[in-house]
Amino acid sequence: MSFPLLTATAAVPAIGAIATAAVPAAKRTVAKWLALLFSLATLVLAAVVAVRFTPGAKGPFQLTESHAWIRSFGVRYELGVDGIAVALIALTALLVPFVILAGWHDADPMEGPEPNRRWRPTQGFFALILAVEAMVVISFEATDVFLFYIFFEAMLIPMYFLIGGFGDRAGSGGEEHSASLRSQAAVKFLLYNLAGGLIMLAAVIGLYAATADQLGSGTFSLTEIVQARADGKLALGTGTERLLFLGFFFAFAVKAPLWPLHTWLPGAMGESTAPVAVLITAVVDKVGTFAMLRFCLQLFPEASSWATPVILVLALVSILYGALLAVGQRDIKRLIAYASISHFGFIIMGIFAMTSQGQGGATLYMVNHGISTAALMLVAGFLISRRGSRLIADYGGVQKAAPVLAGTFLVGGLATLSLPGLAPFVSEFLVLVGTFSRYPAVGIVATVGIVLAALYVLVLYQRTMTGPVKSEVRAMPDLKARELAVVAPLIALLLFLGVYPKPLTDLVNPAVDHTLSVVDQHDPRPDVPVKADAEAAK
Amino acid sequence: MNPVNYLYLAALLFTIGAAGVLIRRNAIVVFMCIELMLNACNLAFVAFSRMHGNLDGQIIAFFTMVVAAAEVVVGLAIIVSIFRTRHTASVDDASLMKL
Amino acid sequence: MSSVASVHSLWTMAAEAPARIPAPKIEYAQLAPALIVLGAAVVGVVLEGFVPRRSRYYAQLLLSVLALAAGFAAVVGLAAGGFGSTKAKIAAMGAIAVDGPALFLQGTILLVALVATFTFAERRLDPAAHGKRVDSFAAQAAAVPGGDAERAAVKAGFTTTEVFPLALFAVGGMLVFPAANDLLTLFVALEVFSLPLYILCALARRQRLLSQEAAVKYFLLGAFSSAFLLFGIALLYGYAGTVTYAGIAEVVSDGAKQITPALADTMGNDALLLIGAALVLMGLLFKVGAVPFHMWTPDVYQGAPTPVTGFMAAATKVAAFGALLRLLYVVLPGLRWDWRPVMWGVAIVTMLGGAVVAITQTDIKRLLAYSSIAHAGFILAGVIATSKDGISSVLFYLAAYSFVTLGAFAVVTLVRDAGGEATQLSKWAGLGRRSPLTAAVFAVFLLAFAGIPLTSGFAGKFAVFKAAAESGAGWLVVIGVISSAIAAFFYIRVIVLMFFNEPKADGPTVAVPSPLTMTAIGVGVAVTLVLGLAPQYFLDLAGQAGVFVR
Amino acid sequence: MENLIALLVAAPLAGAALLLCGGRRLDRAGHWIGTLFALASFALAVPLFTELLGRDAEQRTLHQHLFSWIPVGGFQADVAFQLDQLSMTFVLLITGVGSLIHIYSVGYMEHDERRRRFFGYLNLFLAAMLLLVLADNYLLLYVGWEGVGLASYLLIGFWQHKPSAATAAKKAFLVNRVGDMGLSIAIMLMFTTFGTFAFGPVLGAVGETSEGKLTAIGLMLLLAACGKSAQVPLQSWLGDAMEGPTPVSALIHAATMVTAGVYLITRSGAIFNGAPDAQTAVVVVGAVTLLFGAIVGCAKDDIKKALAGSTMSQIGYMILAAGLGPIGYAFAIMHLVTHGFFKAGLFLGAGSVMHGMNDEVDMRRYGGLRKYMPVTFITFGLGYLAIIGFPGLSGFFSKDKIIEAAFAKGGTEGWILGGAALLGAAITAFYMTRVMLMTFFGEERWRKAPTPSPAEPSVEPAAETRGEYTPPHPHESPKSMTIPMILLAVGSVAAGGLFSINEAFVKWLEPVTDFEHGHPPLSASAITTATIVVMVLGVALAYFQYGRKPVPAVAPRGSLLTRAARRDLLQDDFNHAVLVRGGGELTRALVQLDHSVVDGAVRGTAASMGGLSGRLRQVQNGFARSYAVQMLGGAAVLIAATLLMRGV
Repeated sequence: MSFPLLTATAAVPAIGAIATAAVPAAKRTVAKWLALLFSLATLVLAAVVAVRFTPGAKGPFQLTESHAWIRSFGVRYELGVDGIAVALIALTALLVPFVILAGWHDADPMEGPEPNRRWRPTQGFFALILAVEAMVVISFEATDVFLFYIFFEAMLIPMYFLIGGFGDRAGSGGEEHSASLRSQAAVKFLLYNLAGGLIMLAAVIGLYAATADQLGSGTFSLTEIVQARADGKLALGTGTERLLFLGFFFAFAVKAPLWPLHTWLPGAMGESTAPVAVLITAVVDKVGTFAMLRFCLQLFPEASSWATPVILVLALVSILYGALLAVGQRDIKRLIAYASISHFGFIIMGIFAMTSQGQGGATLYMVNHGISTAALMLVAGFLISRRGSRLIADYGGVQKAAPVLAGTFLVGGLATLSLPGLAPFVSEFLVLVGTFSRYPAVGIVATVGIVLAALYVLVLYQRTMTGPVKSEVRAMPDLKARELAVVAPLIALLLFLGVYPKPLTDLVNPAVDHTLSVVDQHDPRPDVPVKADAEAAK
Repeated sequence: MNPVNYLYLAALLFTIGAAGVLIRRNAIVVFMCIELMLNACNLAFVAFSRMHGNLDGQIIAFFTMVVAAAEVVVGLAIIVSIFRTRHTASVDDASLMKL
Repeated sequence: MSSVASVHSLWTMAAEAPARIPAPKIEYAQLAPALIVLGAAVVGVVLEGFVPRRSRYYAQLLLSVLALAAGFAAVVGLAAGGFGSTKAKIAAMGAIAVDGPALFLQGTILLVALVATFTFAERRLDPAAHGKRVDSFAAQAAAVPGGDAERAAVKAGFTTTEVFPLALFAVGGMLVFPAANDLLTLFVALEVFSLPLYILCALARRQRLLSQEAAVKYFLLGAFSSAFLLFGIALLYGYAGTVTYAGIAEVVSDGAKQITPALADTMGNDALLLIGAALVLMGLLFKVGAVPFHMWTPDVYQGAPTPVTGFMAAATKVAAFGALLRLLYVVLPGLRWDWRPVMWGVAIVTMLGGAVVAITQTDIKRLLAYSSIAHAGFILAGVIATSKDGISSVLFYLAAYSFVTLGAFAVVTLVRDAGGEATQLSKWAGLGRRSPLTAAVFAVFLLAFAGIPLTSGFAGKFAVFKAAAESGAGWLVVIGVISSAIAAFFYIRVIVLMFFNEPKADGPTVAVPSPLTMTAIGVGVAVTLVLGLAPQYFLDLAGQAGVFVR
Repeated sequence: MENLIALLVAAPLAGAALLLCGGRRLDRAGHWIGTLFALASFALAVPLFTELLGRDAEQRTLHQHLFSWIPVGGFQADVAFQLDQLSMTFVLLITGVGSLIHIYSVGYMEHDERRRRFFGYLNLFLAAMLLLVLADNYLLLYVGWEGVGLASYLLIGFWQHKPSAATAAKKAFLVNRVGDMGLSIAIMLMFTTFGTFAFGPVLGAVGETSEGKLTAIGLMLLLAACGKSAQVPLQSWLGDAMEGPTPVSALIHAATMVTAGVYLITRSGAIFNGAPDAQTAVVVVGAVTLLFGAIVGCAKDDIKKALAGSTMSQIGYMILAAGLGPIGYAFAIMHLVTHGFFKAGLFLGAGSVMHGMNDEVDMRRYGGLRKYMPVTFITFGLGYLAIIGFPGLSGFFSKDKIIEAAFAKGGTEGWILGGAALLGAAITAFYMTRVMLMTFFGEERWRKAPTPSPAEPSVEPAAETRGEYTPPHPHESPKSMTIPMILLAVGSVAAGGLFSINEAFVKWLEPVTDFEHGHPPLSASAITTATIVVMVLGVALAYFQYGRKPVPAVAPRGSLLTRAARRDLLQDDFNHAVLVRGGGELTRALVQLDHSVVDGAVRGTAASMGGLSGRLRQVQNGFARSYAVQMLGGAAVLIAATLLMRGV
């Protein structure tokens, strides 16, 4: 058999995690470089995957691997990628090195004597990041529901330690206080997602029971189930299918997060360090939306279309609600968190619009939102690390002291409000069009979101960066080389994907079309179709 | 007379024993009540054995007695050691662990 | 069965000589595991008598390890000999079944006991008394706590080496319990493994009052419940006229009244059967610690010496569930529609009750006790499945669970302060900072308890829930899932405590154990991860062992 | 030749990139680099123009397809350009005026240490604006549309240290976003209706769809136009936008960007022609705004705000004209171009005055400046004559035509619109004369120390209020500033006349905007005389009020209308009361809700679970006998249940 590329892509960061964790306490710097090295290696592998992947080739999944794993549960170790997965794997592999670089000093030991020599937060921090990367990657690759579920759940543990263990030192009211806030946020994160996951477990078991009942032997293989469905061998009863769908969707909606299951996100993002926050919102949460696209829709087509109206409304609420709350925030990171909630609303809306524009846009949105939030959040992190406060009110006139920082922050913000020319615009507009073409009213209401987005971004920028220079800000240093090395590529990427997203769309379109064909949905036709060649005639 | 009455008696004894366990404080007495319950069982066994005309029940009765004896050994040992520690055999005093 | 006439003759005139009782024939080879262990136990008692005090510890330890290893070897041999599957049979004149479940459970029990013995033998944790290494058992159980006798005993460096033979006796009983094929054997085996446990509970070196209290509670309640069990047996005997599982099952299934017509008017109904079955069930549920018969669990777990707690928590559950399975699957299948709903109820209250009450616990041992109750509920969900899958899933779960439990309690023995083990949860704050490794290991066990994927806990939970779901108990699964969510909360709480809270100034220290305990913990971790990552082999094992011989 | 089109956009874009990423090392040459790139794109525009002139009228459309931008299913967006007469006109205006203003800024921004960035932004604006007018589909137009928004945001807020500037910038962007909503919805409608949003196909297929759809699209486009072109009800941002440096006001908020709305409507003419209701809406907006802006312009003492008001009203004229359909499009564009010249000139003049008066903007602090800055005075004067429509100057031709067209709308509508347009002309004459007189004539009020005026709370106390007062030394501006002013003045004098020589301009645009002659109820000459008469009236009125009697240094309380007009006819107060405060309340309420209800529900369950647990714990009371009781109870339940199951 050929070289197991996908396994390797997930294994490298896993090995990296172990290696990093094993670095002795004194050699913190070694650990950092080791982690960076492994993340870059992963990036290379992801690139190879992207190259080896041929968009539009027949068969839903490529680079597939399949081995028996737990026969008694009908579980196979089954990997495979479609365009969507490739895009998201690339995103993950791309962001993690920046996250590591940005968090270079976040886990350095506190000043003063350490309580215990053997306590190695630095190693742990980077090892955990790599562990998360490994699990995220494999859950993007898994085409076996059970395999996916396992890593979907397991991913919570390292994430949990990252949130609870490494807040940024900007807590108001002393380290002790912020530590307690942190652990609360971490627990909330874990319990929310664990609850979601366990509900999903019930559904997973139910799925097994159903397949075992109808196909003779229970299976979790996505391809098999979809095939059996197509051949009419497998027909879940309406009630069953809906229950199972809800079980799956609940977990993904918590992860995504969809209103009203979102309340864990602001805490988690606010209390954790900026890089970890990026990891949460830009990487881990994407698994949720990705899973909606891959599992909810393909396993339970009827139930999906049955639930669509409600989900669209919830997504709409998320969009507006998240944006409005972002406006009302006093804490930079919480503001960005609520902005993300609004954006996830867009993604989910696009997915359930059931049009190629909507779903293609949603996929692009996942990627672009990852990059843009990373840019904004990381710069915010640099800002916070300088002033030691997350409160917007503590800033003002930064633009004068640190123009580059302010500039990059503005670009990140403009990306967040999806300004044309930057990547997020493409995806947001696609989502809007895709939704509009099937549900005009929803699309129109959603466009209000773009105004609100402008509002919270510009208010944030105005309050922090412009106006008279605050005395604490006056001596603020501008971005260092390391920080610039983090931000510049992200911004470049935002510009490139904003101007020339074609590579991405070419990657995604076939996968989206396949999904739609499985769900058996077709784009609505325009009432006056105009031939493209007519354009040339003009 | 009708052997069923023996069963009623057994049930009665068993109930008395159970009630005793619930009511009496002194560990020894409680323990005696348990023994009473066991004996009630024995009576039932014998009665049934008699009805079914096979000896299993009677054999079981012997086993029960042995077991009961063993229980006495262990039980008394524990109760006595506790008594020596606390100078009381009240079951209710042994309630350090709760909630 | 005798004719009506003979019955009447039996109680109208003096009984004539009854039919000759055939000389029993025993298949010693197939009973080897239990025989070896029990024999070793007897030898151990003898050793206590004759071996000089200083070398007793080593002799006993050696004996126990050898005995348990030999027993396990015997089990493997039997399994290899096909007694687990094709040649499964009933030995000792119908008293003991030698079949898949029995062998699987016996093997599990023996391994658990072996590992537990290591923790029994640990002597590095307690600060050496008068230059002599001591284990976690009382110097002299009979001596009054804090009295002169005890002080003298401690000074003399006595240790209660009786724990080893006692444990062996208990193991012997446990080996027989799940294999018992008639109610009498069941009862005897129950007592054989319970009585030593009562004593073991009383033998803690520190906090002896708690230890003795635990013992007396366990003993009284245990005896109480076994009385019920016995009465239940009596009723069943009365119903079926026999105590062999096969016999009762036969009577139950064809429902023919085996009661003499003369008595039909008073007893011509199934009340005997149902009440009897209920009482026997209660006896077993008491042992597995199912709500509402769980009350002893927290107190006993807390008071007993931690190694014993670990042993009890692991092995007793295995044995008791084994017996429960056999009873329900062999004796009462004909009664399925009667006991299943009842067990549903028990399972639900057990799952929820255990999980909910655990939330507010403040003592790590009590916490684990309640968690064990919750887990009993999960296992019951598998028991209820009444399918081959159900059996094998329960077997698998028991194996997975028992080793996690052992490991967890072994870790608990390490965390100590001046007053011995520091079981107060608040004292565990910041443990992760003090000794990351210990905390990490314990975290692994907690995650396994919580059923996080990639741990054995998840595989087990999935197995039982799968079985339950396939047998149409979907809602039971949902409730199980919900209670796991609740349970997750308190496991997480401990992790938060260990890793995210600042260490207290006067916090406990983590003692460095001898290889013995290290092995115990190591085995625990290994099993947890192996069964989590590659459970297939063991699932197959449990799967093949999923058939009871009738 | 086509391939040059992309370069038109690329040149200033490259300039912007260079200047913004170049860093401090470019500080010294930055302004010249910027100017160079602006000129470069003008230099590219000229040959293209000649190329177009070279072809015959029907062939004057060039296409350039760069690459496929967003291909997703039926949704095919390309990066492609279309250069026809309409866009050519704009290109020339943008690059021409733009270059002049670059040159002007070299002098104007001389003392600003962030001058490099300023030019970077200017270049960015040029690029975006050119993209806007050169795009061959609505989505790409949208990119330029928001791009100019961004540029204007950056430039309005260029002096970020002033909170007022930052706020104004934010406001401008937000209000524009509301308009952008309209544009994006319009595009979606086009996509669902025609399956595309490229100019050619959409405008070609208009006939095949229902009027309702067209009306919807048209109204959405109008909303967009209102946002960008500061038309009622989205006009509020333009006044505040004057916080930006004056060249910005001249280029973006007078000559080019604000006229984008007019471009959009003219470009989408076919759609509006198919949707009379939409057209009515357009003319109404135009008429209302031209009066609104004019009235506001009369009341402002801040010279730039006065001019801003006038801009508003002039664009009102254009929108009005564009709303009239084929009879108006050409004149809308024509007025747009002439307005581009004279309004830019006026702003540059204002800037030059401020430059000489150390950045004083209050006209009550001016007076008698003509002898200190003659060039400024003359150029400003010419611009003034042009805008009030003095016969022979450019404003006269363009505005007169619009008024005619308005009447030509016919029916009462026509009378109303024409009347409004005439009235507007009168008011224009009034407030422009007022500006002229207050600035260049009368006593030199700036010699006396100022007294803070209660009427204008917006003006923050000037520097000289503290300590003793040193009057400014008015002086003429440097060459770099005066030359552009002169050129623009020439334009504002000549443009109108040149365009009108046998309707050259109209013929030039006809292939794009298909022109037809309107037939007003009155004869053209009658209307022209009417226009001139009202203009004279306006001038006279202003003269009597501001020329004859001295202008009070402190603004009198004024009539209710005046006070309202000073506050932009209370439009802002409305916004503030309803949108700002209301919105604030809403968000606060939501934050509260999120914490107490949405999150509270979760915390509630957790807490109740804990409570339940605490209560259940009590059962475990430590007494063996109570345990026994419970076991007994349990046994009883068990038995009862088993019996019940059997129904025994």
